[in-house]
Amino acid sequence: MSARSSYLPSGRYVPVLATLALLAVMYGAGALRYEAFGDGQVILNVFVDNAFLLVVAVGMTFVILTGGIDLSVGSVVALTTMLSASLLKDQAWPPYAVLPLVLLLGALLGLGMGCVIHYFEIQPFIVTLAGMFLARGLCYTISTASIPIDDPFWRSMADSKVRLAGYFVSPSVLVALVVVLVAAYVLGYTRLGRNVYAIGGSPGSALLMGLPVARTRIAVYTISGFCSALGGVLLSFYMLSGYGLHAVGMELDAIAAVVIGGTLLTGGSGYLVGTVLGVMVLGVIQTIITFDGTLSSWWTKIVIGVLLFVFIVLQRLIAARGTRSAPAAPESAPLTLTAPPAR
Amino acid sequence: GGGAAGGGGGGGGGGDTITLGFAQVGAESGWRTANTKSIQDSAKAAGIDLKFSDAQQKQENQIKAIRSYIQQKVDAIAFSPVVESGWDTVLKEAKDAKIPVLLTDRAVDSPDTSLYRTFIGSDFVVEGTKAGEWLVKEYEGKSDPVNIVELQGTTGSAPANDRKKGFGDVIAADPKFKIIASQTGDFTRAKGKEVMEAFLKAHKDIDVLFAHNDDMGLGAIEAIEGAGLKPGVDIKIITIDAVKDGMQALADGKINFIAECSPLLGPQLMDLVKKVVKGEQVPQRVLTEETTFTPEQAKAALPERKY
Amino acid sequence: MSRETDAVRDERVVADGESDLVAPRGAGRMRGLARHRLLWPVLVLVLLLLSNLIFTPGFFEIEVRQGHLYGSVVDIVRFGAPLILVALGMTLVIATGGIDLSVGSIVAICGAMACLRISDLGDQNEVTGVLAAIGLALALSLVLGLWNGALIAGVGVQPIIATLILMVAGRGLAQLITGGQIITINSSPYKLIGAGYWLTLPFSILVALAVTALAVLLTRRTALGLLIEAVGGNAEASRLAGIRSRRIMLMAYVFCGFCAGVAGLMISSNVSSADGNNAGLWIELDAILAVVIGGTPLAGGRFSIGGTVIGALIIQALSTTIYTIGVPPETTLLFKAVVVTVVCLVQSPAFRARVFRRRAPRPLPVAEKPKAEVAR
Amino acid sequence: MADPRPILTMTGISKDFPGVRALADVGFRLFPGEVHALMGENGAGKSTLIKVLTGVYDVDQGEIALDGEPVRFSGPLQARQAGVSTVYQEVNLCANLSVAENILIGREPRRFGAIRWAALRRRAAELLRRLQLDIDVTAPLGTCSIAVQQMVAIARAIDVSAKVLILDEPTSSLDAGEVGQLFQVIKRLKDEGIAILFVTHFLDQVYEVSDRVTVLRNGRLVGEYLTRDLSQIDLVGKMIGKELQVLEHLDEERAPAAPEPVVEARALGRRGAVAPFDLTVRRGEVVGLAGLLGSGRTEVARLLFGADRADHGRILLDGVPVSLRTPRAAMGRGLAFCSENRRTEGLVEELTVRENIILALQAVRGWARPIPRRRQEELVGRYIQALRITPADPGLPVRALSGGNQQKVLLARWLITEPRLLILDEPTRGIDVGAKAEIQRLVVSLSKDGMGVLFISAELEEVLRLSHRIAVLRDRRMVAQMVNEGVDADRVMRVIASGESS
Ligand SMILES: Nc1ncnc2c1ncn2[C@@H]1O[C@H](COP(=O)(O)OP(=O)(O)OP(=O)(O)O)[C@@H](O)[C@H]1O
Ligand SMILES: Nc1ncnc2c1ncn2[C@@H]1O[C@H](COP(=O)(O)OP(=O)(O)OP(=O)(O)O)[C@@H](O)[C@H]1O
Ligand SMILES: [Mg+2]
Ligand SMILES: [Mg+2]
Repeated sequence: MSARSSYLPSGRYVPVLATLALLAVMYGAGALRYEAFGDGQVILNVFVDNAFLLVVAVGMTFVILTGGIDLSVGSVVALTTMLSASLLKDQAWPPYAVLPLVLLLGALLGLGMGCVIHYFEIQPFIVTLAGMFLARGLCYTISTASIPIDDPFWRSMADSKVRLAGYFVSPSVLVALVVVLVAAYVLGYTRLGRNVYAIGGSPGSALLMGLPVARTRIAVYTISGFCSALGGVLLSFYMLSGYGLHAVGMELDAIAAVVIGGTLLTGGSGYLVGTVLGVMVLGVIQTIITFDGTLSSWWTKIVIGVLLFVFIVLQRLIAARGTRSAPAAPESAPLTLTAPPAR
Repeated sequence: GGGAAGGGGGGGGGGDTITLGFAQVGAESGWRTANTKSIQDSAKAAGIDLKFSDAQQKQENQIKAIRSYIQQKVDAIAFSPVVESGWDTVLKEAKDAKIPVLLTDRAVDSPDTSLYRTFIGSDFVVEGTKAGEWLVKEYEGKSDPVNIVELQGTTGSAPANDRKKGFGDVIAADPKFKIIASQTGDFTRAKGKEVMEAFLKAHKDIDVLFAHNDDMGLGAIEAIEGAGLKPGVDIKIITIDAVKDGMQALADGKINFIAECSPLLGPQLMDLVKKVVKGEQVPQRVLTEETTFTPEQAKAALPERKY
Repeated sequence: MSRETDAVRDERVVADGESDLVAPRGAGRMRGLARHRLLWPVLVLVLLLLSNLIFTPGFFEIEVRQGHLYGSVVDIVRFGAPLILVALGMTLVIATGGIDLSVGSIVAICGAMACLRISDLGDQNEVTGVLAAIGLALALSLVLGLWNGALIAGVGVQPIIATLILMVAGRGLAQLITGGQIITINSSPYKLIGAGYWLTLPFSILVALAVTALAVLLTRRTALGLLIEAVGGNAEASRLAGIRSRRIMLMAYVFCGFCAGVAGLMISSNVSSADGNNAGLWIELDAILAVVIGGTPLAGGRFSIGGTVIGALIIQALSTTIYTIGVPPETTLLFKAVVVTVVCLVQSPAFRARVFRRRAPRPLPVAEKPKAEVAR
Repeated sequence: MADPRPILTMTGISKDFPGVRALADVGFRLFPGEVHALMGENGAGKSTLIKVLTGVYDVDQGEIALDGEPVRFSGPLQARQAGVSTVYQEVNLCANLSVAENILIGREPRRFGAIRWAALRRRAAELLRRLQLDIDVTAPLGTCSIAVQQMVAIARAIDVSAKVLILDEPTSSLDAGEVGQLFQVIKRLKDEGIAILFVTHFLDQVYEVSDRVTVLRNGRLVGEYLTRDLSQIDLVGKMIGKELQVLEHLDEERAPAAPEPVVEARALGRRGAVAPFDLTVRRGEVVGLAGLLGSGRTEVARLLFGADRADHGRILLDGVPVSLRTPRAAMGRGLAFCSENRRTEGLVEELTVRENIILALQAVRGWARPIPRRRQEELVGRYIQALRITPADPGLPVRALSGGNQQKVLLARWLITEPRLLILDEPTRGIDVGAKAEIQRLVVSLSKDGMGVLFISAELEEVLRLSHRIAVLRDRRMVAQMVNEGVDADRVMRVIASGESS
């Protein structure tokens, strides 16, 4: 009786597998075309250069899985760098006091937005947009100029390299990986994670099923706020400065990474692996562009767009083929990706 | 197709072709595009293989690009820092890889000056100062209060911060100068016009407009004309940059004074690159030749203005 | 109260919880509902305008100068016109359950295209040449809209990512057209669109009015509005009811592209120049905000054109307020954050229910209360 | 046998929706170890009472006491924690999660906070087996038919160690077999002392399981009765508020069908959905589809309508081969399909009753030719009256209607398109006795006027009563077609069971 659906479990991984395959193809093409691109360090550099984006995108994944959106992440990142820099430099606070404080603040901002979204039933888009203005505005009240960080701890985080077999990554990459693993565990193996998927599938049903909708919804925005703050800390390791104009537009990068990874913006469907792949796709595209080095500013943008286009369309076509709804009808889009992690 | 990195066959010139990695800030303004073009053209002229990347106004993208240049083992790296701070890590990596770094446009604030070989560019504070000095001179001997409105660049950006500071410091000396309104116009004509229209409605007695770049000034001119006033006469206008359209307006008398900020530092940069790669000694700081323009000077300079 | 709506509305986030109240769409009550739905946005707009009086006593003065209507309030509508246009297109797209991030790029491309053509003209004041340039630019905007629509309705890419492609590449295209420079033109017929006057009225206001009327006609005089709402509300049910949902979505994106194109002409005409990098930068965020403030839920399924227009005016009034009362640039964003939050809270029925429940159980009498809040 | 002390009492409950008084001073008692049926017409207020009880809606007035303690739940979560387990009327599950998760989410087996997926699957399969359902529990719920989903919802509810179990129309899509399974479970739970509140429109089911009946009418309490003291006729009389001439008077003769076929399917099929089949519907003919849950009836209907694309065979309309690749194409040729899942495939909940009713007709006309307002009102008004949709306000958003009335709205949508072939997939789901008879009468009269009807229902009696011919499906294969003369339920069941035509 269950023979019918026996091929479904594999179908649900098709989008992620397609993304992975396409990513490999893209990397291979780059390696053929550009010398030194095939060097493994290039891939590691993608992580080194995008560790903060990865962390932010992980938080965004939670939010998007519930069907929400968080536009405030970029600003919260900037605020974190600014606040850390100003506390370290101007107030001469020790790092062990600054770190928890900024992380807490990010989480609190997320918590606040989550509460407003849930209790006052205001669309996440507006609430987080206001949060975006607020955080960015707070940056400027601290200073409009950039503040350098020369705290020894920050410096050591920025300069030290974790070496493995001739290659290296920054400590931030390790932090990001831990975040990814923890988040994957939370999404796949805890009640909170499963509630996130349930709410994304149907908030009304989740409520009637007796799931803690309020708690979960507020939790995801808190998580996203925390991840943004952590991303901000990693960015401040990366840049060794705080600046109000850091991470402008990062929310779009994060959303793009999540969505490219196969998560549906309407919520309820997607994997964290996808998000990691999405970040890598963006990173590899960027690396290809810099390796090329012949593109003018506008051709850079056009080529990014074209690569993104080719990637997305191929991904979509492969996914449509691999799952059961044959034609790529927009209304069938949810179907092809409606899969929760197979358990 | 992407050229071979460093070394290799080389062109007809004899020795090895120099590969220069240049990480541009972006293409956010005509000024910046002219800057890019100058660098591309003079690299070609100097026979230098240029690897160019556009960071789209993001520091992290610039850092990524520099890191990829290190990966590609270029002979030298040049870049215009978006921000002063935050370059130490990646510059250290470059230093470890023994790749010389040149800064254009503005400096970085790292205490370790061994991280870069030289800096070529303008000083935004000086530009603001020049604008302020002209104003002080213009109103010398008069004691009536002078009401100034200011169109700032993008909030938080270095040119905006520095030009504001340079200008502000000069006019602060005389209490008759009063900035009655100051708002960001994001360096664009559209915003400049919109903000100026609002200023004109809110303040009836504007004497001087100081715009952080020509484009905002040009937008503001339209607003002033729309309100039935004569730009340059009813309201004196000072801007910075001296792009072609701005010079035209200056020549037409719609702008009264422009402090130049030259984007054409390509040739100077290429010279420096060659020297640095050869291991010659270069000065720590090279200032671009910049001047100021009054309407008469603008008329004279206009025919040769390329950007 | 809140829990109630929560369960009832299910998937869809209802922006105007007011529609819970009877929500009559019956013939006679239609107007009553519209007034009710728009009550809060209108109130916010009025308050915002009134608050300007404190700082600028002559704020509401309107005079005729050089045969032109001249005054701050006129300015708000005039400068808001491009935003109104973009937001109108965005409304229909959002109503189908989509989103269009590429409007800013379309704005830039169309402005650049028109200015490029005009700058190539021997005589920039020649009307046919200018019209041809405008025609070409608008045709381009339709093509770009079609591109978005095809990706979304045809290939089935998620709207946000499909339009992100054009958002990124489109900026590049615009700069490619302008060669990275600002194209300055000097064409009085072209200048009419964005900065000109006709019968003492700013021409841009008339254009915005015309396109708004077009949108209303298209959606409410034909069945398009109903079909769009059906597709946005439940795509699968609509398909089974025989609606060609792909075609409807395609039309929405094409219309959105067209609106952005007109806005692009207007913006470039206003300053007689095309700036490939900065024209329409971040306008998509403002447009979406306008749509949402106007009471159209982002999840799609219901839309209000009147609300969108008011939403766009609120945003523009906010900017003007910031300029006139002299909020320093460093605190501009904080100010915006506060206003946006207050606007949303005041509009939220759940908030009103929680805060004003005891004092005023019915929504209408509450009207007095938030006024005090916003004014300060 | 009932304990003297009620486990649950609701007194003086009132609930207003804007413009509608859904409940007015309603009282209700529930005793441990009893099955209590809550009865009433569509829109009487049954679901509202349940939602008020479990805290989905705030109650405007009145008291609720559980176990003698006054309670006021803040929502289903709290109600569940207090021992009130509920299956709401519409299937309220998450289509994107697996079947297993839907059953156990919120109380997954865990070790150190980590969900034990293997145990979860095992437990879910076990629970479904208690309902004699053997399906792949890892499949996403969205791929299951509505009936399976209903079973899953039931499995979810009966798993908890609850004091009170509430089932709001759990059987509306189930056929006799599943209902039997459910009732066995219900009886077992009842013996364990659990109080069960049960809502249904099937009178037989009321008499089969319930001990006590409470009747609501128009949001008011009519009375509470012991089931055995109340005759069917009396019960219906109390529900609709007047003495009733016998309801089931549908024995007016079926008119003979015309010979010319409207639609012929030749070897039509789709891989993975239903094996190739032949089927003909003639003018004025009602063809019933019989089969068990998941046997492929819905799939047959969807193929005919072009909702799914057939990959085998062809369709002939009036003897001419046509290509029906989309619903739109099918509608253009006079087909109509009223789908079984009104929530996800039928209604657009945010739109009003009027808009929902005219949607299909408008879609056929295209966007450029709107139906004039007056014509809309006339059409909508006619069907609101004919199907007795309450409240009779075409301006209400359709989500504000009770489940049964929503179903009527969906039906009205297709009736106004005046199709030549009307495909009805479970059209009487959740519809009250009176309206059901009305709809059946409508089907008969439509077919008399020459319309072909393909009728699918989980209620075999209904199929037998209405159809000229019956096609039987089994395991996604059409195994038999028989002319409905002297055929009875037993015979059909035998065919379904054996898979052979007798
Ligand atoms: N959210 C709501 N908003 C407005 N009115 C509502 C809402 N929910 C229910 N109603 C109204 O309350 C009344 C009772 O509805 P309810 O769903 O309780 O009926 P019911 O007895 O369950 O009917 P059915 O047998 O059709 O399910 C109906 O008139 C309905 O229109
Ligand atoms: N036992 C089952 N196992 C797996 N999937 C099933 C099962 N039953 C139904 N489904 C799924 O549900 C969908 C609808 O099933 P189908 O159309 O065959 O049901 P039906 O004959 O209309 O019966 P009913 O609607 O009463 O369940 C199908 O797509 C099928 O994949
Ligand atoms: Mg009900
Ligand atoms: Mg079925």
